[in-house]
Amino acid sequence: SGEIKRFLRDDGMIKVSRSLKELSYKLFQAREEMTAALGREPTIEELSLELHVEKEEIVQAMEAGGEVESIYKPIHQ
Amino acid sequence: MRDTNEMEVIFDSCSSNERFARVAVAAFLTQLNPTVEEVSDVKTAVSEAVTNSIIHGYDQEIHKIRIQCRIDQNLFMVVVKDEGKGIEDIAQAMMPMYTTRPELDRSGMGFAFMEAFMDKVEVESALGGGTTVRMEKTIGKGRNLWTTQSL
Amino acid sequence: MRDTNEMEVIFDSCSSNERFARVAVAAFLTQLNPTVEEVSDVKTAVSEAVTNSIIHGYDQEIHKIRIQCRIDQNLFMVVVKDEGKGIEDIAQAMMPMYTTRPELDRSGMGFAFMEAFMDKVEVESALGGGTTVRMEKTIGKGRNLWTTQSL
Ligand SMILES: Nc1ncnc2c1ncn2[C@@H]1O[C@H](COP(=O)(O)OP(=O)(O)O)[C@@H](O)[C@H]1O
Ligand SMILES: Nc1ncnc2c1ncn2[C@@H]1O[C@H](COP(=O)(O)OP(=O)(O)O)[C@@H](O)[C@H]1O
Ligand SMILES: [Mg+2]
Ligand SMILES: [Mg+2]
Repeated sequence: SGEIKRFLRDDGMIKVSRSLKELSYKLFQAREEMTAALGREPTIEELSLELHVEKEEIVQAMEAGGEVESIYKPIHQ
Repeated sequence: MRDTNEMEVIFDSCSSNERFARVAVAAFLTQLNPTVEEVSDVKTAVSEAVTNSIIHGYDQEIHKIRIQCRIDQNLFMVVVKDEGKGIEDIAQAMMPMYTTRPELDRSGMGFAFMEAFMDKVEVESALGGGTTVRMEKTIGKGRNLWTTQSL
Repeated sequence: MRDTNEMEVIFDSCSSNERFARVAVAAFLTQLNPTVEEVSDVKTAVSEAVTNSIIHGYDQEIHKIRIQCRIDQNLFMVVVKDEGKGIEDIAQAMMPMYTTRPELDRSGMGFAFMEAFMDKVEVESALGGGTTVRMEKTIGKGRNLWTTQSL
């Protein structure tokens, strides 16, 4: 049980800044895919349904996205 | 960054603002570079306090709820305040499983959650005089420990 | 949901709160189901106004900035207020490229951005009497069109 506890503890150690950056990358991809599929910009609600994340959390992730975009851009180009 | 920082948010007591309030508090808390777990603890505690103001304090009428946050070094303080009907017996209200609204499917666990997820919870209230819930949590406790372990 | 909703947030004028202010406003705005682009437009405009209060209004001293948001149907209104030194000539200040702080690498494009990204921008200010920037944006313009298209 000591092992399990430590495992849970480690899991809890993920920084929120990192998890928001990960979400912002998913958001970036989902937005591109949905824009292509719909022929228009998706709304925040549509993105929230697609990613199973609250709308408010999506805007929080957008804020964390600045650096992510520059990190991932080269892969996309 | 400065060692202290303050914000205050005031909003209508409708349930659609609950998520907004949680995220506003979480966004402010981000400055302390918390873990996912710490943020979700604070969000849960704030959610419970805000729900109480909406449902019990204001009986679901629309009035104002005020949240004050203060950061002092790595201590996070949050106060949730309503000017609703107040609590007659605070000690009783804070007992796990105690609820005055079982018909609304309340579990009576709101204060118990706040106490579980925060380091300190203080309630100030008077019948007819509104309710103030003050909570504190130190962010990054034991982080040095973890660092030492992983070396 | 109700047709109207209001919130207000008051915070220290330090630049680390700029992000927080943007997220708080954006989180409130999500009730109108905006697109990512509409959210970024509003965030940019709010950012510019808040930066102005921090840099020009308060000369980077720490005082309070107040943001009020109101939703009425699909109209989003946001007011950014400081009690700083104020603007002598508002018309001149709002001209693109006009800045009183070129030494701080200011581009003089803040008001121009606000006007580009919002439907309406109004500035009220007096020397020594603080500055109030009122902005409006209708969210979901032309969205009926989309619905019709996808049918
Ligand atoms: N803000 C408040 N205003 C008035 N009464 C409150 C408030 N918060 C809590 N209470 C009272 O305390 C009781 C216990 O609260 P809580 O532990 O959150 O359980 P629950 O919300 O499920 O009833 C509530 O049933 C209510 O009677
Ligand atoms: N809140 C404010 N308080 C005082 N002066 C302001 C404020 N906002 C804008 N100003 C004045 O208006 C000018 C133009 O603002 P802006 O278009 O944002 O350009 P910039 O910030 O790059 O100077 C500023 O240089 C400043 O003189
Ligand atoms: Mg409760
Ligand atoms: Mg500017």
